[in-house]
Amino acid sequence: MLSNRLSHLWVPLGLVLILGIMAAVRAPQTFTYVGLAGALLVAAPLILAAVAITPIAIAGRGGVDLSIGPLIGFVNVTIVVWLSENGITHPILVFAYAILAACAWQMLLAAFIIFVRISPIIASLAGFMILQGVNLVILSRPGGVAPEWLGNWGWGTELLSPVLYILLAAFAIWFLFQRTAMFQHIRLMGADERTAYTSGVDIIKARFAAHLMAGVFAGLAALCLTGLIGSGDPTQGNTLTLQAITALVLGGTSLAGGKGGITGSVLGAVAMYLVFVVLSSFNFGAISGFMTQLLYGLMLVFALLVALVTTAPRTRAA
Amino acid sequence: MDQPIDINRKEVRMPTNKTGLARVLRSDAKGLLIGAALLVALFTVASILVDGFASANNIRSILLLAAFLGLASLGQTMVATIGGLDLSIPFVIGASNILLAYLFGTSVPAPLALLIIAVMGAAIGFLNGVLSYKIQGQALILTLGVGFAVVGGAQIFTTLGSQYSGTVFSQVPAWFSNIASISGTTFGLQFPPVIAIWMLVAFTLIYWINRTKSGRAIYAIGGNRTAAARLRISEFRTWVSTYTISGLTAAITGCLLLGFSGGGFVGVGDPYLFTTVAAVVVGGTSLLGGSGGYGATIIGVLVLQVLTSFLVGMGLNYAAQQTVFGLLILPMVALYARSPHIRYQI
Amino acid sequence: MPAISLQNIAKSFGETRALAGASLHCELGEIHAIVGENGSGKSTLAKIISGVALPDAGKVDVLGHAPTTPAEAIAAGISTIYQEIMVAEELTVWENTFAGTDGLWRRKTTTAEKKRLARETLLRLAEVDIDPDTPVSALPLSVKQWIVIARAVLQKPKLLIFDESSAALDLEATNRLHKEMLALKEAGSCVLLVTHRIAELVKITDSATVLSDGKTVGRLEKSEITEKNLLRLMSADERHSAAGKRENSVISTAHKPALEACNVQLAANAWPLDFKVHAGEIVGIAGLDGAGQSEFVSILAGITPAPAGKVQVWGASTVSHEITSLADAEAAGITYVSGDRKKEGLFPNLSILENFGLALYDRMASRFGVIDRTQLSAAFDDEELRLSIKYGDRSDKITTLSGGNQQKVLIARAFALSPKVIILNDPARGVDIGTKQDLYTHLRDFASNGGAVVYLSTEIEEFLNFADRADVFFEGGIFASFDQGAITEDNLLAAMFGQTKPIVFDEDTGTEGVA
Amino acid sequence: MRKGIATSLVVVSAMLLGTAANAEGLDELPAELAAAYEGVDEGQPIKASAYREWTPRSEPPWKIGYASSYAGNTWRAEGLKRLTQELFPVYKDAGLVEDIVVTQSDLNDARQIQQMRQLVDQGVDAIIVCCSNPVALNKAVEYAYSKGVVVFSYSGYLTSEKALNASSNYTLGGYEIAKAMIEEVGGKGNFLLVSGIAGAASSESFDTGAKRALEEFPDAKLVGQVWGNWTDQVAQTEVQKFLATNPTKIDGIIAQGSQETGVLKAVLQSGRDVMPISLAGSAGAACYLKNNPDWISHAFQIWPPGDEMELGFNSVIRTLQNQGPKVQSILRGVYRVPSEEYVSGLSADCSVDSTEYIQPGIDVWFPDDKAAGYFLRPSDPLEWKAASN
Repeated sequence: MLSNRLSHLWVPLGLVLILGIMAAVRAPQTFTYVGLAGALLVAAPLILAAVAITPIAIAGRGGVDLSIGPLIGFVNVTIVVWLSENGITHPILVFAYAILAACAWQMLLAAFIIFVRISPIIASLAGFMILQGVNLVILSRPGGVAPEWLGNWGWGTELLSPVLYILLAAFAIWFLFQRTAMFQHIRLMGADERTAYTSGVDIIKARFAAHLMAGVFAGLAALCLTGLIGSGDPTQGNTLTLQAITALVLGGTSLAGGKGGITGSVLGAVAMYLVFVVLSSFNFGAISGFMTQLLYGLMLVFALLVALVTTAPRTRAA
Repeated sequence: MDQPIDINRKEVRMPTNKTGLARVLRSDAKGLLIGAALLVALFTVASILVDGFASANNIRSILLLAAFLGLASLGQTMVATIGGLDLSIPFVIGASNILLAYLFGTSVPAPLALLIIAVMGAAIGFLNGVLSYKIQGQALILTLGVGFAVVGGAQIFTTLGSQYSGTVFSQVPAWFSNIASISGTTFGLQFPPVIAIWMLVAFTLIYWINRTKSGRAIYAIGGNRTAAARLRISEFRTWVSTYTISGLTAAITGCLLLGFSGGGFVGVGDPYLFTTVAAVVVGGTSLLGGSGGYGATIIGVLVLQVLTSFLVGMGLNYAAQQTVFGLLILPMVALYARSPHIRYQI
Repeated sequence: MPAISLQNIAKSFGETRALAGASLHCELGEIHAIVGENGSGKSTLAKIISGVALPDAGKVDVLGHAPTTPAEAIAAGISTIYQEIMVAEELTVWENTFAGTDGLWRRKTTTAEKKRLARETLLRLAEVDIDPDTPVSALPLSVKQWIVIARAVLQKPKLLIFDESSAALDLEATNRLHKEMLALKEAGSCVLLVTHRIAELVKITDSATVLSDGKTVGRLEKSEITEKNLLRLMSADERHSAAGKRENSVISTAHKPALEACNVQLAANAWPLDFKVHAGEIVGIAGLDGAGQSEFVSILAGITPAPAGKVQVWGASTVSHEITSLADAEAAGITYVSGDRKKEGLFPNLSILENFGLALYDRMASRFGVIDRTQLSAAFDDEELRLSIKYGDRSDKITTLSGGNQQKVLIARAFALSPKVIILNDPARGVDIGTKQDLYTHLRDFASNGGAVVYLSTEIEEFLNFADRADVFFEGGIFASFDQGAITEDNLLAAMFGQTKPIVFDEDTGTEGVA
Repeated sequence: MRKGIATSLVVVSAMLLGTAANAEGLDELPAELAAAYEGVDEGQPIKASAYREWTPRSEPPWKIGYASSYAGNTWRAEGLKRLTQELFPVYKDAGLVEDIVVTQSDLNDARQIQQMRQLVDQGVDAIIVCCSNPVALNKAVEYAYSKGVVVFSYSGYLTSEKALNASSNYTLGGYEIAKAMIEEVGGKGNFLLVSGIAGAASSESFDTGAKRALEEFPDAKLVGQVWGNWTDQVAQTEVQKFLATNPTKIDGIIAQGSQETGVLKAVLQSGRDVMPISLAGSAGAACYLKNNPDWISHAFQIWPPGDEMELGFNSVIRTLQNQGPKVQSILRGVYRVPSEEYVSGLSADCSVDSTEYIQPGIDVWFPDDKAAGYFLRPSDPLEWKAASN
């Protein structure tokens, strides 16, 4: 029965394996020490963004956080404009700021969803638009300089880098979180909110907790993004929204709630990274950007349909 | 219920203790009313604060841009009414925009080219509908995936034939440009035909939605799928046909935008990704399905367009506009799309 | 100390007044029942005790608390088994069994312990051995019901509320459930039983509160709990006599049946069913939840095709038409009305008129599909007169109506189709007496004018003096068929539990349980 | 908000210019070339290049990567076309270039970084990047440098010490174009600025220059700024929106290149009298000028996409040949043309919808004798022999 709980991982795992093999053939450098270090560096923001929206998706109500990208962008530009430019560059302060800022936003979003009772997708759509604008107001164009220690993450030549430690820390946090009763509450709430409510789960706290976790990971994602680009960029975060959702869906986490975990999201994000590696290894010339779009779209549709086929019998049983 | 009901009374009416206004505020027309009030207020304020805001030229320009957004939001409204979302709209707009420009550059006669694009749009919408039918909760992602694939495919197609990628240039027929450009004239009158086309489409659609069986089926499906099935209203057919309409109107919008700009550009659809959703929501169609309508969306479109114009006039840039849009969505949704407290769902 | 003390509770949901002056009192160490017919407010009362609903007025004291959320109630020692089976289908048996038992962050018991306990408890209660890692969606309804019961029982509650929760259980299981209740009572807890199944509670309860139309109309102590007393208080006898104008019934059995099922099987290996209803006949259908009657009615109405066998109608000649789809059913003049209005009847987003009219659009639309509103309005006027629907304006949303009036609109919709056969699936669910009486009258009129009625009900009292025949389902087949004279509560109940003679609850197991 | 940018600019430039005040590299340039560096964007690095003594990691034929950020508009397509269809065959025949690998990142920095690193790992010898945020790619540039790969920025600059840049001096271009426009309409009036992509280095450089010119004319007022993304359709829509909502008279439009046709169409559609619009290479607007010779007296060459690509490519090859670029940024001045000369190459039946570019040609834009001045050991790249090293 363990296989049942992990069945949603077959699709992303298969994708990662196939793409991994293709990457190994087409771009073998990917799997060298430096190649992996670079891969880790580049993929980390997306991986963490995908991880961040996972607890919110598990918490149900079709909860997909569209604001995640601009949120990461917000933390990125504020680190550069508010902290770095004012000489606040101590790692502890920057880390604390990134995580607290992201958590604060998520709390605000959760409060809207819980108390105003509007659907998460609309709340986060409004959030997307608001933050997208706010980011451009804070920093109208890419620029600024990240704290030096953070900018140095961008070298990406050492596997044992802060980015790796952040990812490991994220996994550790998730692992510990998964062992708490709260995680169980969130799962229950996502699978059937009424059951959770009537069996005494504090669904308000559970939803806040899911968003809080999202905030922690979003903060870490923003740090990794800032490390990667070494500067502030008001628009780079925005693209992460759709990518993170894609990774989430590829990872088999259902937007219907109650199911899934970060393993799937991580695999989904890795699969997406590998797609770009494989595609970049071909010389499509002028159409390479379009090939990416095409395949990216087909992959999404395919993953959804495969998930549909593999879970269909269970749905019928219900 | 305290008094036993006199079953012999032929007609038992509840006392009408509610005023007309209170009744309207409880009904679906609430969103329409609030939206219209907002529109009037915005327009008044903008006319006072921005010189020339109420000029014929500006109003014409607002209506022109509203016509594009209005047509792009048509499908989104339909789809939202049955509880779905179509994020492929901006991509279909972009793809049809460059493909039409491409076809204009070939020997294909212009009307046939338009027909080809319209059929293609409808086919993409149909595909969206069929593929997402079984995974309605994921329609958002699925349509996004289809959209990416479509726009990627269209760009590859147009690139292979030429050196230019993403932008396609060709001579747009003058009559076609006239339809959608600001200097266009309709039967000699100083406004572009696309505004009239939009109004005509809107009128037809609203009539169709309100007065025909297939139009009402959309609301039946949006309100209660099982109950609709009992009345032999096919969920599959309704779901797929609304997505088909959405694809079709997106393609038409893409074509008209070509008339507007005179050159194919795949990015023309980009601003419509979330703006169509915003227009639908601000108008008062709940994304949960079953309520609202295109009339509401028209109000929503006009509110957004007047607001954009106003913000531009006030010197606010795109970024600030987005923020204002976002801030506008929240109270509008809070007004009419709140879900009941969980204790009432048990 | 009193376990529950409620005084003058009032509660409205929008236009519907569910409770108006309900009071209830019961002690620890007793089994108390809330009795009342459907729509009398007993479930709402249970929800107020369990913290789901908040009263508009009145005084609540449950174990010294006035819970405002289920969580508060549970913390105070109140466990509730809701009418609807509250499980998360995607999650496993153990996760569902232990839903909400842990602290906010800290687990009170290890997962291994939970799995062991879940398995053990379900083995004891349901007498089935289930892998605790099985997802609930894969289990039959009765096991899901036991999981919910196990969840409540494992909390060791001081007050346990059962809201109509034995419906999915068979007789043996019901007896086991009673044993469980008695054990709780012995342990000094209070058990609150919400039910309309009179025979079931006569034996087991110590006292009962009777509700009618949202008001407490009486309280019975153990010795007073008899069927007669209960029915008197629930004003049931008047109701049934009001409906029982059977003398003008004309059943033309000489002709072909209006609707016929031959060798229909509900599942691959189920008993083949034969069923007939004639013009002028009202056939009642009963059975415990899950006995197959709902599925059978769905097949009759053409909603789901029969897995085997066939459903047919006879035309003017001797040619039969098979019913395999809703389209067939409609062509043959068969309409269907569900009591589960929310799920399969109402369009909450649409107006009263439109809820009525949606079924008629096919007939009232021009070639281009444009609806003839004048014709529709006229049809509504007709049915409105017939059913005395109470409303503000026909363009108001249907949700502004009370449950009873909503149901009337749906019934009007069925009548407006001028059917030959009406199939009703528990249509009186949650409607007031007045509406029920109207409904019986109209159905009787309909039958008198040559219509045929198939009437599924979860309240067997509804058939008394009303149905011409009652077919009782048990385990996927028609177990017994009673003619008008033989339709008694005892007979039907016995058949529902698969017994051929009237049954007594807890005949053997109950006493053992106490010992 | 403006203040925020200003502060960030000061910080960036202070850091970057710390040692660049009297650039060693610049002093080595012939005076004629050094003039092109006048008023250069403060952010643009003009120190001595890191490639003065440098040999690539492999012998010719080389593999060149082109990490483009986007492909969806005409000038990028024009640049790509020059690279792959015109330059590549010539250099391939010369035995200098083996392959050109193109990637695109859809304006996603992370993807562009990944693609650059992958190009390095796949063994290219040089990478040309297009038009990004000036800071984001720096670490990837240094990664490339550490592997013996040179990164050249085409159209815009990167601030990394290890990056080379080759383009026009856009700040100077912006200044001259704006100045000429203001003078064209009499030194005063209301002006609209049509920029490129917010945040892209070249776009910001241009605006800096243009605003500097505006400051010199107290009666010239900047009434608005829109971003046309160097794409006619975008520029058209944005200008249309602006004109529709700003009834004030606009006396002139200062536009960055590759979008003036869109700007012109917007003005035509608005029904206003066509005011002078900066022209910088788009054949569509030039055609309008041909048909309306009184419209504007001049045009500029600031941005010929193909020639600029060739300038970059030429410099890449020279660098790979260890000719030793003297400075980090190879900048050339912009170039004003009288309108008759500008439109002389257009046929009489030209179209305003044309998407062609009027380009001066590499012989004018980056002739060998000029190019030689930027290198320590110049020689004609096509004549160069590996053995000579």
